[in-house]
Amino acid sequence: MPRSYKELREVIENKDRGLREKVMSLTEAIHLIQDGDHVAAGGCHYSRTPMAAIWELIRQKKKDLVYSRSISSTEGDLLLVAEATKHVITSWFSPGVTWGVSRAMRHYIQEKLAIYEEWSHMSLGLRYRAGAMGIPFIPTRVMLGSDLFPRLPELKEMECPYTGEKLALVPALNPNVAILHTQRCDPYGNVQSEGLPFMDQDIAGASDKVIITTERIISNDQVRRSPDRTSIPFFQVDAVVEVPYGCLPHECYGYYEPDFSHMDYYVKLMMGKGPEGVKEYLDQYVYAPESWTDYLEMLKFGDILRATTDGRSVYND
Amino acid sequence: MPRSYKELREVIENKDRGLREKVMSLTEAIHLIQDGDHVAAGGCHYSRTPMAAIWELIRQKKKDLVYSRSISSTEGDLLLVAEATKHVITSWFSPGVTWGVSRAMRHYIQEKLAIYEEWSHMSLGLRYRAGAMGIPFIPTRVMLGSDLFPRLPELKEMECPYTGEKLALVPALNPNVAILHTQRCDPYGNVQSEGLPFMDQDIAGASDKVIITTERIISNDQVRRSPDRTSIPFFQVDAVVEVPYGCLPHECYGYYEPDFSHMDYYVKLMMGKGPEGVKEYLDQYVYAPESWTDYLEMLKFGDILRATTDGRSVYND
Amino acid sequence: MEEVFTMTKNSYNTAELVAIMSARLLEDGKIIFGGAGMPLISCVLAQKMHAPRLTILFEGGVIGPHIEPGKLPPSTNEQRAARRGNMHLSITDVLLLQQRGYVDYGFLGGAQIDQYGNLNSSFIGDADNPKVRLPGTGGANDIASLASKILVAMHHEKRRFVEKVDFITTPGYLQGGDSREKAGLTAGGIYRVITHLGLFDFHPTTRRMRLEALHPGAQVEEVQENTGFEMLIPDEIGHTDPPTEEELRILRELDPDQRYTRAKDE
Amino acid sequence: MEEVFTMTKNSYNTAELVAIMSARLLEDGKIIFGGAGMPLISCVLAQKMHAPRLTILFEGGVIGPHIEPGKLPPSTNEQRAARRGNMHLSITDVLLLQQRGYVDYGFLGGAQIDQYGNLNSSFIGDADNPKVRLPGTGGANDIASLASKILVAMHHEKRRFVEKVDFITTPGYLQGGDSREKAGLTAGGIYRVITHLGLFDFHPTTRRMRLEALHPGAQVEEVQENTGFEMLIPDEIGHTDPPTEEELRILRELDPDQRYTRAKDE
Repeated sequence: MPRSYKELREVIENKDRGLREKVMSLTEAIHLIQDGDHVAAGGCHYSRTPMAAIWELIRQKKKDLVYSRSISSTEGDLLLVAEATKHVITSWFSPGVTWGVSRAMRHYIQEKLAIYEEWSHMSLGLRYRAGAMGIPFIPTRVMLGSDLFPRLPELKEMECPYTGEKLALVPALNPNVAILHTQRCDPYGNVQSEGLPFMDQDIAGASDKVIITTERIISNDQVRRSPDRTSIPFFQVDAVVEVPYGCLPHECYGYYEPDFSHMDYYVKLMMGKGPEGVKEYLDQYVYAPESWTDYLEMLKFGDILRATTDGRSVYND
Repeated sequence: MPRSYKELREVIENKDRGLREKVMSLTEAIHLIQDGDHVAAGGCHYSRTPMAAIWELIRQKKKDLVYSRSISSTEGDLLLVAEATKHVITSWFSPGVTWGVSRAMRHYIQEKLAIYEEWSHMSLGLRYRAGAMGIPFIPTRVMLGSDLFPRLPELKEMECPYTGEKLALVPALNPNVAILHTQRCDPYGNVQSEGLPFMDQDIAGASDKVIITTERIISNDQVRRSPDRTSIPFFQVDAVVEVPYGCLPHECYGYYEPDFSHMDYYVKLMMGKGPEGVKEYLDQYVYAPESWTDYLEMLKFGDILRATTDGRSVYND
Repeated sequence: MEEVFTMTKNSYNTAELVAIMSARLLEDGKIIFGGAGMPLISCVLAQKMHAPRLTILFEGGVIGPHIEPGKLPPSTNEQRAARRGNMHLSITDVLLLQQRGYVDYGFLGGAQIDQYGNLNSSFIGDADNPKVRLPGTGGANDIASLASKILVAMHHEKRRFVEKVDFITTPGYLQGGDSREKAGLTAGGIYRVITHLGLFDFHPTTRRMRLEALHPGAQVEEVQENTGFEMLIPDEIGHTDPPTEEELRILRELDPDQRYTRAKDE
Repeated sequence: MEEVFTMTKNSYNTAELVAIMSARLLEDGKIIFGGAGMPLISCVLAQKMHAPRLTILFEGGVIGPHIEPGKLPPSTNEQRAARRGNMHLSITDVLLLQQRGYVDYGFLGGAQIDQYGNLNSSFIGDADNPKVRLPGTGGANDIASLASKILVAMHHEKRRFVEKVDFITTPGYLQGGDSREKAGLTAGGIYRVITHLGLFDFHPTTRRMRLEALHPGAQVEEVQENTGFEMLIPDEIGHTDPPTEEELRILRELDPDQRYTRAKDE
């Protein structure tokens, strides 16, 4: 059920929301997440995934998280197999259409080791939006009549007091921590994302705390030259971490496409060996490297270069 | 009461929403407005006011319009005195704080020649937003306890089915025609506004028809180079009219500040003589000139130049 | 399956057939909300044939992207799918455009479909103890609840065309009759099912699936054999024209590696 | 009024006094939602004195603009008020930030205030047959319903400080006691009234207006004479320190033409 307005407001009111620098290390930023927290990740599917934040979160052995995301891809496998979460809220869960249904996800859900709470894409988006707007619910016209409805006790039906028609009410979703990756952010936390916005703005507005990883930290002066490009205001943000290539092997609009070769490698391992394959992957790529840069060193420079060239090409036209 | 979902959808479904050029004259565009329509104007107060559209609408002697806007300034006086509308929906109505309370507005409202339906700024914004979202209402936490509430039969109170708390429900507002001014729009109607967005996006989404006046018509190629700058998609738009200085004497962000000298002239006339002063103004500046350009010719070039220099200065930093 | 196989061997495969037959249904000047793969290919084919002003929306948040032949995006939530669009907007907002009535066609697939056009992409078997946990609805439930007309493209197999889907992820006509409207889904509804055997619509009152037209070489018996429920067969059955050379040429330029138009039966 | 007039004549006027006393209430690191004129001047003054990290929001849709001394914007919905902000966002969205709890202070004025802090900016006289139709709420109702703490700056006159406002445009504590919370306004509330005579707060349970502190030279009797209801006068009354030279210097640099700090009593 949605948290009480009083409680939600108190959290926000007690934050230091003054204009102050929030640049810190990835390790420090992820310390803001507590075991048991509801963590929402920005981006969608294999785009603008806050992969570095998830990688660090797994390394810090966070437990019992509720994990929500508009669509979950390979990062969801990692979180399940690392046992960081046993409760995923999303609308679609697998690496990607061309790679088939995740064997890791299937194992954890079918064996009842974890819960996959399925909402439609839009109703999940509306839940974050209601959370960001400070209201307990938003009415909508989806989910009605489906078998998803009875599985979601928080989803309600109402008769519209204006039109008499049937509406579905989706409750606000207010995560404890949002982890979002962006292209550009200033030291105070003013985010200026490029390309597809996904659900990031609403997630930031809905969450108690917001951690931003960013390809580049830009100056506040630059932000103030185009304030109409700012997508998240500084006072919603608690941590700013500069992590170039912070989505790899996923993509970041205008900066790099996915490292498809590494994605293929991961999926082959995961589909071939199931959770055991993911464990191997975690050992090799998450736990072993000493830093995110060390992890990037393990990828092939040629693959990153191709991903970068293709990613930047959206600005070539 | 909000219009039925069926009716609202039918209007949209029956529009030609294909990618097609919609560039036309101001006269042709304003012909899309019917007597009795609910017309919503974009911008706010004396900013990005679709003044040329309102000017033409008065010249075409439209009658019995419902006129809604987030905050109404001098253009509201003109519409009342020209008898284009007898029903204004807004949250604040006067030329501007430094100019005092509109004598024209006071005359028409106090003498019961017109209705000023007063909603709070945010609740009006949420009404357009609900309209744009295709839902009959949005819950909110404003207007409660005020004397505005009992004067608005469409405003309802409900007990939240999740939290039990009292909420106000604001009903969707779906205007028949939106008139919006922007800095840049392509021939298909893709709008790329700069600076303060006001309520324009929601108004466009909520309205049956959308008329865009624009400082410049840019190419669709230019739009496609920065699709993340588009604020209104082409298929919501029915007419595109190039009208440089289309807000004067009001302002257009980054292009010109208000022509304060003309505003002072108007306000002095209106506050001095009341509605009669506004009639004089209408005769001289609205009915007499043969075109919008002829109207602009009546302003002082030096004033426009100063307004332009100051307006552009936001990009000087 | 012999005949189909032979037929496809000669000139086109079943995936190509479905793509072309779908494209033909899309009218010019309309707005379509679709996924990657088959829907995308059908749209771009329609744009290059009879519907140059057809606009594609993706749930990733893009309106009217330019799709480059040979560079089809493998997902709708990524930058290849966003290239040279008219607008980027949030996922929630692009989906809300449907709720407002801006979207004419939704184009979907699914693991199972039933006689009332309901789709399942969540569970094979019992939802509480599933044999297979499928990826889920994504935007499919939203699209099928809100877009004016839903197209479904599927390979025609008995295990996919079932009497009752294991789980209604995505509403068609629910239990038939006016049950969809009674559930609160007052807009839209399923419009056509396109398979490699034919086109199917729904009876106007019972809302049961009905054969509308057979593709070249397909037989009524073949449809019945490959359907797990009683397909309505009207007295008059249409016959679609075979794919033209131009359609096939354009299609193969779009997807030269056959990533999305590989035959399901090969 | 003799004393006040003399006092203001000597060093500062009543508008300057109110601006300075308001500025002193604003804590560093907080978020304030205000209008043009007095609120804006107080904020910028506070920023330049003790609260450099105070952030201003305007209902026009801007977060944290840089206000240039001598170029104060005459409205909050225009580009001068938006200059070098951290973010531009829609009116609805900037107001919703308050509903979410992001705004510490709302700073308002009004034509009338009553003993429970309710404000009227809609009608003088009966709402159905008003003597004066005022411009209306604008964002005031929203701000007073949602911001954590409301500041009201007004000139202290009997016709403005009334027993019961002609119309509650903007809720204070409504009918006092817990009536505000019972009406559904569970957040925020009116925090301080700042006039040229003193600072006023509200009794914690009855919610009636109460003298907190007198400005230099002002007397309790003067407050009572200029108030149209029974002002609560506690045993212990504070006294504010007079405006400092630095405060006055900064204030006058901000508004050199005294567009917003012209004395109300001159």
